[in-house]
Amino acid sequence: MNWSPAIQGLIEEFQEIESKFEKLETLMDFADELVPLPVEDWNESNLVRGCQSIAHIEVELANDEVILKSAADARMVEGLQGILTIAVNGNTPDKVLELTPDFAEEMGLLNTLTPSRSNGFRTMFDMIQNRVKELK
Amino acid sequence: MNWSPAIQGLIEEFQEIESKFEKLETLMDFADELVPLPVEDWNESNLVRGCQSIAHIEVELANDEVILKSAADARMVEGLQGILTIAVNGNTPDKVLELTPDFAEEMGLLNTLTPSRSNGFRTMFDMIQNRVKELK
Amino acid sequence: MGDYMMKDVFPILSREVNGHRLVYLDNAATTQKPQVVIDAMADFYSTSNANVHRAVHTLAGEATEGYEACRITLKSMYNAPRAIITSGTTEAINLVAHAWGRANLSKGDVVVLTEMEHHSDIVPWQMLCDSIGIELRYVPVQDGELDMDAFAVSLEGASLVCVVHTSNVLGVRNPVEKVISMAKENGIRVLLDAAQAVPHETIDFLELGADFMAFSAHKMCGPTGIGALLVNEETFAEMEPFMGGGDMIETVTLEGSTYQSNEHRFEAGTPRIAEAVGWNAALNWLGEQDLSSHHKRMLSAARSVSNALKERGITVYSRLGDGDAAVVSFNHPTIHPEDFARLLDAQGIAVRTGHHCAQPLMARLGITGTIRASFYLYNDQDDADALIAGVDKVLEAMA
Amino acid sequence: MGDYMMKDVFPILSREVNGHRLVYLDNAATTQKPQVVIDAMADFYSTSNANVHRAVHTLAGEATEGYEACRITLKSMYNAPRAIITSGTTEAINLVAHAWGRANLSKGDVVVLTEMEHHSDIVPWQMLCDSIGIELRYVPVQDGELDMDAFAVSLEGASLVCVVHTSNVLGVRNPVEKVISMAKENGIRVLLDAAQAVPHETIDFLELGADFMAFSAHKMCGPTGIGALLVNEETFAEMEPFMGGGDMIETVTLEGSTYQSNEHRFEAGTPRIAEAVGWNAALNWLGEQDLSSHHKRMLSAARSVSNALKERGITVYSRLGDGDAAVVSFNHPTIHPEDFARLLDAQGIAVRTGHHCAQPLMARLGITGTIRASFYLYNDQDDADALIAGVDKVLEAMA
Ligand SMILES: Cc1ncc(COP(=O)(O)O)c(C=O)c1O
Ligand SMILES: Cc1ncc(COP(=O)(O)O)c(C=O)c1O
Repeated sequence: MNWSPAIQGLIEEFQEIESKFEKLETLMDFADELVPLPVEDWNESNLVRGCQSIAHIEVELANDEVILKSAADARMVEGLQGILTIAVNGNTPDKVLELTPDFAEEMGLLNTLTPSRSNGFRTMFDMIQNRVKELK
Repeated sequence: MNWSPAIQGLIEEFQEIESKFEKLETLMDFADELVPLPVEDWNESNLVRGCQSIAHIEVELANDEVILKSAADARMVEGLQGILTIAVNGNTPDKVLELTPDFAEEMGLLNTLTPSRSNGFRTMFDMIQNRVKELK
Repeated sequence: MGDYMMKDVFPILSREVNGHRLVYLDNAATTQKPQVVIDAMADFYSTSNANVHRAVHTLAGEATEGYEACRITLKSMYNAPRAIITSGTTEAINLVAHAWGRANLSKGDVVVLTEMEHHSDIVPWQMLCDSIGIELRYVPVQDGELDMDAFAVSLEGASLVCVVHTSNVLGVRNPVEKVISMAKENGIRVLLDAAQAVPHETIDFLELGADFMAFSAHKMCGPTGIGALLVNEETFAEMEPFMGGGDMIETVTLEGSTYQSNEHRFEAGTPRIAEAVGWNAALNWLGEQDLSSHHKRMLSAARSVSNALKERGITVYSRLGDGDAAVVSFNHPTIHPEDFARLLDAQGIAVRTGHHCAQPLMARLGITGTIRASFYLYNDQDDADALIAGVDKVLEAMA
Repeated sequence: MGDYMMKDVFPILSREVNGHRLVYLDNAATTQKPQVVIDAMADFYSTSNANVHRAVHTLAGEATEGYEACRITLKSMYNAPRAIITSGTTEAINLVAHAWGRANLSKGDVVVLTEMEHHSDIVPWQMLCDSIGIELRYVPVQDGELDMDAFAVSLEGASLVCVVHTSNVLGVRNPVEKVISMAKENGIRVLLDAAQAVPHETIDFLELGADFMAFSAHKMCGPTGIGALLVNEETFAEMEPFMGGGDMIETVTLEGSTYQSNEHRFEAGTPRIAEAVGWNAALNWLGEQDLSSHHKRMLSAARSVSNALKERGITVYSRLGDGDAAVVSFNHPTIHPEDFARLLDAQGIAVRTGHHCAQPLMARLGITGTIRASFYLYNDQDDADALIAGVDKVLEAMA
C-alpha cells in the first residue's frame, strides 16, 4: 500500500528504533498528538471494549474532514490514539475508509504490544471506520 | 525369609524362565494344581473383589490342615490359585498365617502381571489369611 | 510418506516390549505422539511458559498466542464457529449436559441416546435424568448397526439426540449425516461424540450440521488432558456457564458476577496451556497427512486380521465396511480375553480387553467384553501379520 | 543448592527477553518447570504412553503406575487420606461445590467466604447460591488481614468455611490454624484454597484438620492442566459423583449406573496421565528442596524490593511478614500499571498487572488493580536488584 506522507513518516520513525524500551517511550510521546475528548463526553457508546484500560474515542466530521477525539487512562493507549490521530485527522472520510490497520504492523508496533493491547488498537481502528461510515 | 520347600521349588522354577511368554505358560500349567470349588458353592462372600475376571476362593480346615478350594474363569487366575494352593494346602493355620506374599515377588510373577491382576493375587492371599484367622 | 518413515516419527514405536518390537494396536484407547508434538510441549516449557490472558509481559503474550492458536486451528480445520477447550471428550459432554442441558431441558424433556454410546455419552445424561427428570430413550443396535427405524420413532417430541459418530468397540461409522438431517427436520439439537471420528477423517462441522461435537486430543496424536467441544453460534448462545473461577468472568463483586461472552466463559481456571500447544502441533501434523490413504491401508490390514481370526474359529464383531474405523473386536470361544491379551503382550503386541466403556453395547451383543485391536496411521500390514502370528502362538499354547 | 545452580535447573531462565536476561517475577500466576519435569513428560510420551486402568498390556500397566504414583506421592507428601486428581484448583473447588455442596447443602444453608478469595473460590459458590439458594457470608479484610472478629460472628449456623491459605495478591498467609479450629469447634466443614501455599510450605493435611484442600500443579513446578483436591475420609464419604463417564463407573446399564468407591469416582474420562507423571516428578523434586531456606531468601529479596518502592513514593500493599509469601503488590500514584509493567517487560522483567482474579479484594483496597512481583525458589537478590533498577528506569522515562 502507498501510505500518506504522515503515515510513512510514522513508519520510518518507528522502524529506526531497535530497543523495545525506546519504542515504547516513543509511543508514549505520541500521546501529545491526540485531540482530547473531555471526560463529560465519555459514554458507553464511545467506550473502547475489550481494552484492559479505560479508553474512549469519538469521531466528528467538519468540512468533510475527519476529527478524532480520544482519551485513555494509560499513557501507551493515549500514544496509540495519538498515532491514530495523525493517521486520520484532516483526511476526507473516503481516505480514512481506504486505510488499513497494516501500517501499525509495518511500524513494528503491534508485536511490541501484548495481544490484548494490539486488539485494542484494532478495535479503535474499526470503531473509527464504522463511525466515519455512519457520519458520511 | 526361609520359604518352605514347596515354595522354594516354585521360586526356582519361575526364576529360571526368561521369556515372559513361557512364564505365563508355566503359570497356566499350575491351574491343574487347584482344588476345584464347585459352581454351586460360588457366592458373594467367597467372590474375589477387584479382580476383572470372575474368581472365587474358599478355605476349609481339616485335621488342623488348611485346604484352599478355588475357581476362576481365566486360566491365569486359576494358575495363581494353583500356586496359592501349593503354598497353603496341607499346612497348619499358623504356618499359613506366617506366610507373606513376597514369594510371588521373588518368583518374578507379579511384575509379569498388570497391576489389577497382581492386586487380585494379593486380594486372594489376604482373603485366605483372613479366613484362616476366622476358622482357627 | 512410507510406513517405515512413519515409524521413525513416533519415538515410542522403536521401543521393545518383553523382548519384542512393540506392535501397538490399542489406538482406540489412545494414540502415540509424533516427535513434533513431544518437542512442541518441551519447547513451550523451556522457552515460553507463562500464564495466559490479561497479560502484559512477553512470555505471557507468547503463551496466550500459543493457547489461542490451538483454538484457531480447531475452528479452521473443522469449520466451527466456536471451539471450547475442555479436558477431553468426557468433560465436553458433561459440559453440554450442565451448560446447555440444565439451561434448556426440564422434567419430561426427551434426550435420545443409542446403545452404541460410550459411557461418557450415557452417564452424564443419566445423572441429568436423576437430577432434573429428563427422559432418556435408547436407540437399539441390530447386528452391530443402529436401528434407524427405531431411531425415527424415538425422535417424537425429543429435544436432543446424542450419537457416537464412530463406535470405539466395533469401528462402525454411523450414518451421522442421516441421523443429523432427520433430527434437524424435527428441530432437534444434535450432539456428536466424534472421539473416534476425527482421528480418521476431517469433519466439516457446519456442513455436517450438528450443534455440538466433542473429541479428545489424545486419540489423535495430541497430549492427554485436553479436548474440545465445537458448537454453532445459535446453540452457543443458549449455554449458561458451568464451572466458575479464573478467566471466565468479566466482573466479580460480592453481590454477583458477570461472565465473558466468548469461549472463555466455559474455560474456568488456568487453562491447559502446554497441552494446547502440543495439540496444535498434532493438528497441524495431522493436517499434512493423507488421512484417507492411511485409512485405506489400515482398513486393509484390519480386514486381513479379521479374516485370519475367522478362519481360526474366532468370533469377530466388527464389520469393517469402507467407512468404518480399523477396529477389530473379537472373542475366542474358550480362551478368556485377558489370558489371550496377556499372551499377546508377552509377544510385544498391545491390544485392549474388557467392556471398552460400552457396557450397554456389550449387553446387546450378549457378552461382557471383547479383545480389541485398533489401528492407527503408523500401523501397517507388518503389524497385522505380527498380530496374526501372535494369535497363532496363543492358540498353540492354549491348545 | 546455590542460586546459580538453581538457574541451570530451569531451562527457561537462560532465555533472553527483549535483549535482556529474563527476570521472571510472575510466579504467583504460574511457576517455571525444572528440566526433570519436562523430561519426565517427554520420556513418558516417548516410552510408556498408553491409556490407564483396566489394562492388560505392558505400556498400559506402566502408564497406570505412572498416573497412580502421582496420587501416592500427593497422599504421602501431604498426609491426605484421599487425593482426587483434577485439572487444577478451580476445578477442584467446583468439584466441592457440585459433589459435596449439592449433596449436603440446601436453601438457606450458609457458606462463609472471605473478601480475600480468588474468583475461583467465589464464583462456584455464587453459582451454587443461584442454583439452590444457599446464603453466602463474606469475612471482611481490614488493613490487608482477615477480620477475625467478623469471622467468629460469621460462623453462626454455617455449614462450610472456604478460605484462601495464602493470598495471591498480597502474599498474606492467613491464620488458617485458627480459622480451622474455630470452624471445627462449631462442627463446620472447611475448604482450604492452598494454591499459593503448597509451593512454599509442605502442609500436613490431617494435622491441619481441614476437610478439603485444593491446589494446582502449575504453581509448584508442575505442568499445566492438573491439580488436586485432598479430602478426609469422613467428608469423602459425603460426596456424590460430579461428572460422568469413563473409568468412574463400576457398571452401566440402560437403567442406571453404579460408581467406583475410590477417587476414580470423581475422575471421569481419560485422566491427565502425562501431566500426573510430570507433576509427580515436580513433587519429588520439590521434596528434595529446603523450602524454608528458599522462603527466607525470597522474602528477604521481596522486602528489599518493597523498601525500595516505598522510598520512591510507590504504594505497597503487601506486608511481607515472616510467614507470608514473597509477593509484592504495588501501585504508582500516577503511572498506569500496564504502562509500568510494559516498560519493565521491555527490560526483560516479567510482572503481572490487573485484578489478579480478586476483584472483591481490589474493591476493598479501593483500587482496580496492582502491579505484582512474585518470587519463587529460583529467584534471588540479583532478580530483586534487577527489578529495582528496572523501576528506576521506568520512573526516569515517565518523569
Ligand atoms: C489463591 C488462588 N486460588 C485459586 C487459583 C486458581 O488456580 P487455577 O487457575 O490453577 O485453577 C489461583 C491461581 O490463579 C490462586 O492464586
Ligand atoms: C467414542 C468415545 N467417546 C468418548 C470417549 C471418552 O474420551 P475421553 O476419555 O478422552 O474423555 C472415548 C474414549 O475412550 C470414545 O472412544
